[in-house]
Amino acid sequence: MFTLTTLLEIVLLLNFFVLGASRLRTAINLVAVQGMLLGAAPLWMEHGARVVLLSLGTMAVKGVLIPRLLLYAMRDLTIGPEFRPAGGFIASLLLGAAGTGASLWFGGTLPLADSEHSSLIVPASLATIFAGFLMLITRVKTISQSLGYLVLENGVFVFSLLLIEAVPALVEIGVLLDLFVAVFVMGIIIQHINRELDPLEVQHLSSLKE
Amino acid sequence: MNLLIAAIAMIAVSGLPGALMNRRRSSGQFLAAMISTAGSICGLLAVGQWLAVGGQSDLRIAWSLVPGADFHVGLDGLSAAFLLPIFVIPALGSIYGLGYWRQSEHADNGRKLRLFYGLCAAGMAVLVVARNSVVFLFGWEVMALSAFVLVATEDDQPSVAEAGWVYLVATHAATLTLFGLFAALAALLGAFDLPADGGKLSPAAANAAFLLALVGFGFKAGIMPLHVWLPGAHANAPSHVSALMSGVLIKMGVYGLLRVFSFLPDPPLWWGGLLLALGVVSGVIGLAFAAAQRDFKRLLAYSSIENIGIISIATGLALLGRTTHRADWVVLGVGGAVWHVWNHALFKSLLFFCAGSVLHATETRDINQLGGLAKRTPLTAFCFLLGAVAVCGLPPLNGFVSEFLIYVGLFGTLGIPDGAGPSLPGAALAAPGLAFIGALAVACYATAFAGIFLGAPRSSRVEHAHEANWAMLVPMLLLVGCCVFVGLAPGVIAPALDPAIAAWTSAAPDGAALAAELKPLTEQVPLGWLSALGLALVALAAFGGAALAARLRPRFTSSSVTWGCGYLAPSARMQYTSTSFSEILTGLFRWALRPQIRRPRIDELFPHSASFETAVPDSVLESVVRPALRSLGQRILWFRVFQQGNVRVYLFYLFAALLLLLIWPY
Amino acid sequence: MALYLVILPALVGLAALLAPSDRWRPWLLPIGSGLHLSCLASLIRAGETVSHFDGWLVLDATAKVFLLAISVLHFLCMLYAPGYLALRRERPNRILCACMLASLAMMSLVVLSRHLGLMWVAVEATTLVTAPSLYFNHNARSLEATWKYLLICSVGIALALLGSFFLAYSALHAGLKPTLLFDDLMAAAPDLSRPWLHAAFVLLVVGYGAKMGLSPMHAWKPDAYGEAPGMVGAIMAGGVTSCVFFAILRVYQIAVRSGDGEFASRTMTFLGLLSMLTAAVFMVRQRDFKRMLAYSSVEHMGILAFGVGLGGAAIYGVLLHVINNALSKGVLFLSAGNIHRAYGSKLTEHVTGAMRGLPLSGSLFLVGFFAGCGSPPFSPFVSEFSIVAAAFRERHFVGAAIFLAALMAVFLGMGATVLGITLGKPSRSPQHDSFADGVQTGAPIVLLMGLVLLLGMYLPPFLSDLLNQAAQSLAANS
Amino acid sequence: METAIHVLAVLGLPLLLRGVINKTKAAFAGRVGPPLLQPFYDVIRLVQKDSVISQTTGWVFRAGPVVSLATALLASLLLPFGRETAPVSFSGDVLLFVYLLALGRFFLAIASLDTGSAFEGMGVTRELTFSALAEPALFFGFLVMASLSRSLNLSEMLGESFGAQWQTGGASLVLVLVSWFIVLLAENSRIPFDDPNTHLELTMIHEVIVLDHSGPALAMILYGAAVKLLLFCAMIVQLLSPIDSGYVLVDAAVFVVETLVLAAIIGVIESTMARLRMPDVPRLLVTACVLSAFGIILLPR
Repeated sequence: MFTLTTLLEIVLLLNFFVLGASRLRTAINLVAVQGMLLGAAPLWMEHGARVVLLSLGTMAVKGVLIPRLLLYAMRDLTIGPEFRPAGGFIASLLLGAAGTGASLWFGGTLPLADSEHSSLIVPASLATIFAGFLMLITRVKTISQSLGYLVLENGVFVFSLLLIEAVPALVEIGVLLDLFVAVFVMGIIIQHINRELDPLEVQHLSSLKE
Repeated sequence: MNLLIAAIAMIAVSGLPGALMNRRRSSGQFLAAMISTAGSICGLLAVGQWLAVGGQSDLRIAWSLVPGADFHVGLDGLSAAFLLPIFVIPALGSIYGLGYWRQSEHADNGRKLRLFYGLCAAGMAVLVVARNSVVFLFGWEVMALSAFVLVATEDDQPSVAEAGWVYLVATHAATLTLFGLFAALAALLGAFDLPADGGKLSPAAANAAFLLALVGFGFKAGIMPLHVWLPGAHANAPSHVSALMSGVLIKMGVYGLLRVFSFLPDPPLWWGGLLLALGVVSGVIGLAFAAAQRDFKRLLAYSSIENIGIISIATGLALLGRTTHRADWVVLGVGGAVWHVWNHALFKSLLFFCAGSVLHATETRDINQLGGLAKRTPLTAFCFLLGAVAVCGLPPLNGFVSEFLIYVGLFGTLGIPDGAGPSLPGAALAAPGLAFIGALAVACYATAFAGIFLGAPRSSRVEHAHEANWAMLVPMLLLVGCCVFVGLAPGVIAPALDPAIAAWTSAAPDGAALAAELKPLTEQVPLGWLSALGLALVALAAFGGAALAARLRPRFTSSSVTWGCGYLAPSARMQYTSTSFSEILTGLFRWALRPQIRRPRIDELFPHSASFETAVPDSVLESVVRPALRSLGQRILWFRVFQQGNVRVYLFYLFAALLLLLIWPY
Repeated sequence: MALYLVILPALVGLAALLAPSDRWRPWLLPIGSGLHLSCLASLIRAGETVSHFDGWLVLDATAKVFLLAISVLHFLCMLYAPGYLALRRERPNRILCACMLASLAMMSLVVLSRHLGLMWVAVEATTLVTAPSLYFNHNARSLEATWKYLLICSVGIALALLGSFFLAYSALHAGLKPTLLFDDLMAAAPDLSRPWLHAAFVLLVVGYGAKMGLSPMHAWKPDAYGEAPGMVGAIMAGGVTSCVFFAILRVYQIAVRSGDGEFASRTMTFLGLLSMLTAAVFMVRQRDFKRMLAYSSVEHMGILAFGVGLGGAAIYGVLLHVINNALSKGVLFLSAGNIHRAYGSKLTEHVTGAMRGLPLSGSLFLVGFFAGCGSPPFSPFVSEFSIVAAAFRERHFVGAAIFLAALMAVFLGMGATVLGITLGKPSRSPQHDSFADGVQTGAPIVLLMGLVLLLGMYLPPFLSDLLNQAAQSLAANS
Repeated sequence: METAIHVLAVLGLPLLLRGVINKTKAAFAGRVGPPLLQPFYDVIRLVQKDSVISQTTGWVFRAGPVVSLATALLASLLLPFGRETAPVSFSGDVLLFVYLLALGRFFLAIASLDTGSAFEGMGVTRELTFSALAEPALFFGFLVMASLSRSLNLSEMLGESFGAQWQTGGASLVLVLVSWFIVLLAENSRIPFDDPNTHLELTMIHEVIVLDHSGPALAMILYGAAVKLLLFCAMIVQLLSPIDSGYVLVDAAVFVVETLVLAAIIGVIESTMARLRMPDVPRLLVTACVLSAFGIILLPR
């Protein structure tokens, strides 16, 4: 049976795929899938029109709008879509694995409120956040960094499943809206960077320094 | 009190009307001088009235700024004593400025200078009457920052900007130390009062407060080795600003020292001992530096350090008096310190005015380019000579009187008069130090005076020199008059010191007993004899002078060139310069002065023309502070590897901070 | 009524977005901001605590203090804006104007909201609306700066979201109804689950700390402030940071109330002192004076954090310092902007003699520097001195000593740069001679400076009442 | 009576001391030497002479001799001669005594520098530096005296009740004596510090200072310098003399004899020693300081 735990396991696996994806487009699509899955997750937690709406909204934003936006932003990328993280894919994957392990262990040690839901929520959230951080820290390209940010946000979203009832819809909508606008603004900036900066500079983006 | 506050307000705004006027018009400067003088007269009247009538004089207004600190000002003996120079020197300086810093000649900075000249003086007055530390800090910083603007008046010259910067760093270090001091005192005592009730301080806290005060106020006063800012600032500021700074501003450090020491409980012996030692070091090394300077304003500045050393000796004596419960040492120590503050204000301002006059006439500060000015600027030369005699502490002028007090106190530590109480012979060792200071001062000032005013002109700058105008001469002559008057009639002045001594003593937590034993200053030192002998000296010299003049009438004299020991073509360039005058002294103090000497190597039979150069920069600044800061700065630059522009690294910091804080408590 | 504080600027911002003319659009800025200020003024005059939506939006004394600082600074910056934008005709200003007003709305929302979730939404919104205004200059450097700002702050704020959730979960874990309402959390604080709360505090402090610019999360600051126009820098350094600090203050209160106070206080003092030292280190031989101002902002955030960590008597000083920091940063950034405009460079090697070349802005920059360094009679003195005094009172001697040493080091680093710029012979490149001090670009700075000076010598009764109320409520709550 | 004797001593003794020194030196050199009263003749002759004055000089040049003489004379009133109180005596007069001499030195220095001659500059520099170094030695000695006599009054420090102090502080007094004797030689420009008879201006100290003075001005300087010599001699004599007869005239006579003997001793030293190299002078003066500083350490407590 497809439980929340299964879903979260898939989300965890997707983290590794994203970390290992060498093509930017693939990575974006993988994050989109992750977003879709997470969008569906609240349906396991609670029932009612509010949750359905929230779920739909999340799916739309995380699974459709944002990936489309990013794909649009990389549309006129001049250099090839392949990218190499700092330290290489293997190291990044190994670190991701280590981080996931640590998260699983750490999440296990945290005192949890007795919940009828999956016990994987907290570890999955931490692991996804770690994967997001890993992408942010190791990926060179602006787009993959914003992907890292998305993964990070996904991790936070996983945790929010525990609090579905506590967080009012208004706030959820606000969070989603903010996320969307954030990525939208990032997309615009990325586009400008690609258009105005010379590709070599884009690699570093570190002319402002001491 | 109202009159006093009105006076301070008038001085504060004295430059304002002029600042709003057209920069080409000169009426602003007259207005400034008039308001400032009127304010000062009001202030003097107020202080004089208080000294004559006495009484409680306090003003306390609720002030919600810093919780627990009202706006509280008031007068006591110590405040009154320090107000006097504040009401004399700035007013004279603003009059002097009419001639020295004409608006028509300094259109771009004259207005600014006058605005901050008044503010600086008012800041000093406020800090002196402040009765809590917050008001004190206000006055203090207004003074310090205004003085920065004044020092940096001609900031388009690199040396001026540099001097301003060094000053600023030193003054801010002082201010922050005082922040620490007053904040700690307020925290420990529960109130911002000044003088505070120090009885509650533990010995450790009192020691800490003593050291903080010594550093904080020592920076401003210029006690070695905290004097680093002083020579540059005094030399590069316009001369009436130098007069204000040297004459009054650095004394605010002295005021702070006296004020804070007054209420610290149970001074241990080492406080007084440390002050004596610092005083002797400042005096001797300060004068060694002074003697080695070519720049006469730097020379005067180093001599200010020397005088601060003398004042510090007196302060140490007063503290020793409190430690050992010897009321007579307290009287002589505080009395000597405050009186020397007055005297230094008079003669050092006079000397800086004279220096300004020379600078105005010749446009150089280099003694080696001067000489023979006495013929062209006789009045300035006369004023400088009297100022020099006074600053050397020679009778019959005022400098001698205050040093006399300090000497009597220092000799007193041997147990004189007999049976008056415990003795402390170690402290008396400062007396030979003071004597050495005096003798060095004679050497330094005799050669400086001669280098500037006597002999033959060493450069063409002197040829075109002109005597100062009356706006400059009047303040100078007034100050000469004050120096002579104080020197010849010290008994008239001395009673004004008694309230200061009483205020200092009774502020101590255990001061009541000691205060009861205080005797008036006039009973402790034979000031009558000093004036009698001073007058006798004047009379004797006048008589001798008249006799000699009679024998030197043109009928009996013939004139010739100076005897050149047979050399027939002497030129003015062959005269001894200030560098040569100081050569022996510089050599003796080489270990402290670290002179920079560039001498040519001469190894041929017929050497080509060569040049020889020496300079004595401030060794503490140039050999210690600057290199230390530079190397620290260089080392700190290493930290820039943390900010190399890579956003991924920055994100890693975020992650690291997170992890660190999460695991910190475990 | 308090809602207008959010709605009015937002509406005027919308109008600015729709307004067709680059020429008169900037005049909407002072209007929107002025409406905000007058609205706030009437609310303060009314004196009561205003509450909306079941306590979601509350205007209490603390909020009034923060809003006052933000609003006054914003209004004076907006007064400056038309003059500045008139000089920048080459750039379309539609986005900038809309964003400036939107940021005011969002800042007000942060301060008003008592729901940590809503607060988070508003904080992120301030990031998003300020990002385009950073990018006003549309060049490679400003692009890079905006990117860094956006990324670091977004990540930080994402962490803060996690922290907020942790906070809610801590209530759930303790068997209470999960909530993000501040008042509920405060009421339940002693019962909240400690480990979760602890983690929540760290996440929130690091996350919001990134936005506020506490070291070591401050790295975006020099880049962003260095490339932003002066008035944007002023609003960010004085306004946005203040409102984020407000958010941290809320979280800190909960942590203290819950009994985790010692750790929270140590964290704050540590981060505060670290920020001050970091600022000092990076100010040494700083060639770029706008970056230097950014580090100065890091320093002042450090002062605030340190003061909060001390607690007790320092809170008054902290609240006052929020106002003082806002005003003095306004002076510094606006005058630095003028100097930058006049000389066409923000590097010390190209800019000297600003006091002569640009008398008003140069002098204000210098005086602003003195004010920022805590010299009396300028207002930051009062707050900084109160904080030092409180440090001694709390027997935090080492902290106080480091605090003073850091102030000295900052003075050394900053002073060398500031004096290098302001003193000396003017070095103006001829092509930029078109800029001169004028009423529009000068008067707002003079007003700001006047306020700094005034507050340094006299605290109006209404303000001191407000500060005391706020300090009391914070102290009572913690 | 005492005052009259004092004044007479000030008027008569100084030049006589010079005469004695010169006579002693002549005796050592196997010459007859000038008459004992030759210094008197010199001064009288000079007073009668016309002056030659350098064109570069001004009023300072003329003021120097006057002030230096006036200060020396005034200072002489403060010092006790013999066992009597000095004509002017008050607590702290010791300070005035030293500072009056310093004032004289100051004015003589600037008067000399007024000529603008490099030689005179050289001499003044040396004189002022060496005096500065001698000053602490003098003061350390005064500290010892003040401590022994519990007084700041020269007449009590060096006067009346002096014999007893040799018993309490003899060790200190010996050191002070040596130190002051060195100071005497230095302050009065005697060998080994300065050679009054040298003919090379480059090596002179005092003589080069007065190089351009002539006529009555030079007479004043000569006389003033002689008074100064008397003062320093008197200090040492007062320190040393054990005799206190109680009769004014006897004491005065003893004092005169003692000073003349001291002058003769100076003459002997001048005849038997060579002058020091200039760089060695400060070393000797610092030694004098250290000696008298040790005097303080050895004081009975």
